Amino acid sequence: MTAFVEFNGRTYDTDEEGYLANLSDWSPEIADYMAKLDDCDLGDAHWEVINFLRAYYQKYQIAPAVRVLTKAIGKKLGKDKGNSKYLYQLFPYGPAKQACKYAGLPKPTGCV
Amino acid sequence: MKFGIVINEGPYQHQSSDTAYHFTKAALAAGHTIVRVFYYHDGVNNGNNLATPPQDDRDIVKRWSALSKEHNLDLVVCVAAAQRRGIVDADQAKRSGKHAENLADGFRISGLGQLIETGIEADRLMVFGD
Amino acid sequence: MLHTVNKSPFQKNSFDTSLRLSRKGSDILLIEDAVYAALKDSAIAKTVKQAVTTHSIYVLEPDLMARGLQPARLIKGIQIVGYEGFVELAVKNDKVQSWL
Amino acid sequence: MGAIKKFMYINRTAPYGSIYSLEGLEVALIGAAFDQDVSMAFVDDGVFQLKKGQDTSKSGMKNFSLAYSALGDYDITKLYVEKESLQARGLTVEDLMPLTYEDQDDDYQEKPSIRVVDSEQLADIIAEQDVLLNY
Repeated sequence: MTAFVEFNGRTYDTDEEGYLANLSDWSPEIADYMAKLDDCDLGDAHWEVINFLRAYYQKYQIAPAVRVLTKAIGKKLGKDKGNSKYLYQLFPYGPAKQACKYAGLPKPTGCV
Repeated sequence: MKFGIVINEGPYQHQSSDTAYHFTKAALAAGHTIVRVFYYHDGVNNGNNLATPPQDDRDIVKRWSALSKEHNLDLVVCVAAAQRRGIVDADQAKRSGKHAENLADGFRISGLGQLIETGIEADRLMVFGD
Repeated sequence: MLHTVNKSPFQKNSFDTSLRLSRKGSDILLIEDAVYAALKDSAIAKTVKQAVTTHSIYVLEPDLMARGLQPARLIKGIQIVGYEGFVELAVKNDKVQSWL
Repeated sequence: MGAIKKFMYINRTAPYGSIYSLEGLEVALIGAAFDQDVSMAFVDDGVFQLKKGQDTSKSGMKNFSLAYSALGDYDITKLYVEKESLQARGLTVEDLMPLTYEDQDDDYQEKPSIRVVDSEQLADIIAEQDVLLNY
């Protein structure tokens, strides 16, 4: 590993794009801190998505594709939130990449 | 007719890369088009230019590169499979902080979506593997 | 429809599965180690002889030669093709399934 | 991108012993984004992929069997399991994970994705496909 994040006196290995190398290092605090490094303040709306992603990953061992995410968010949190526009407003670098990073999920391999 | 070729095994370990190569050559000779050759699973090792087979054996990696040059073939290595197995182009090496790149001439790394697109575009999809 | 098989029938069940999951009248091409399925007098020759009556069975010549199998040793009715013939079979049939 | 094609992923390998089933599932999940007519077949040792109760905690591998339950979210709702392959391995459909999908055309009713078919039925389904990928 060639990169790391220093937080609360501890060093966390990451890859070049800032994804945690060890998923077990994740905590809400490190998520907040990683977001701050990207000039992003995580509010309740962000956390709804992050918590959803973590629960999805826990259950299925995969990060959902964006259209699966939007559909599922719409079903769980309401139709007004179940669209990619809403998700891109929260995560301007792309919900798959950015939200997965703060949620401590593996980096999407960018297969499509 | 448009063929898509999928290769799921690495060179030397299994004959499937050889069979795919001879099929591809025969299809080109018969005037057909090759939409793409897609390398998946251990097939991504067909794009490893660090391979150095002995002089009295065929050079499978070079053979694909040469065929690609001659016929302008699109040789695509799956990114997810390549990352697992350490097949890396210059861009990937930079982004993942690796010291080396080893993708052979004529190959490019791209997503699995290219496999699905090959299936959509080709009249026949030929799968070679183990 | 063209079915290709590349495993020796003495090692894996791919040839059996290709027969089970193909419609009668389909083409089956034996390549790589599957060419051993074409041998007469083998333990599975009865199955293959039966298959020749329901399917068109082909075998890839370069793979036969590489393995030292002479045409005289093959079950009657199995047709020998080269890579050109392989391509023609793939063109003639509208889809291809590889039983690996 | 033209007409919708029928894609079928034919799974004939058991999980864990090789990577084929895991990387095959990755293709299916990615392929779902292309809006083609997708189905999966589980034949020979491929039926073991759907065995319920897989636990990789002591083998150190990733338990990707959980991801099959997400296939419904990806609109992959036709999972054909060959009856003869199940029987040959001493399994019944009760040994398999209960995979379901929500039918959008039927008020999001939850319906089973697994369809047990015999060899002859599966041969007919295979013959109707356009693109066949094997794992």
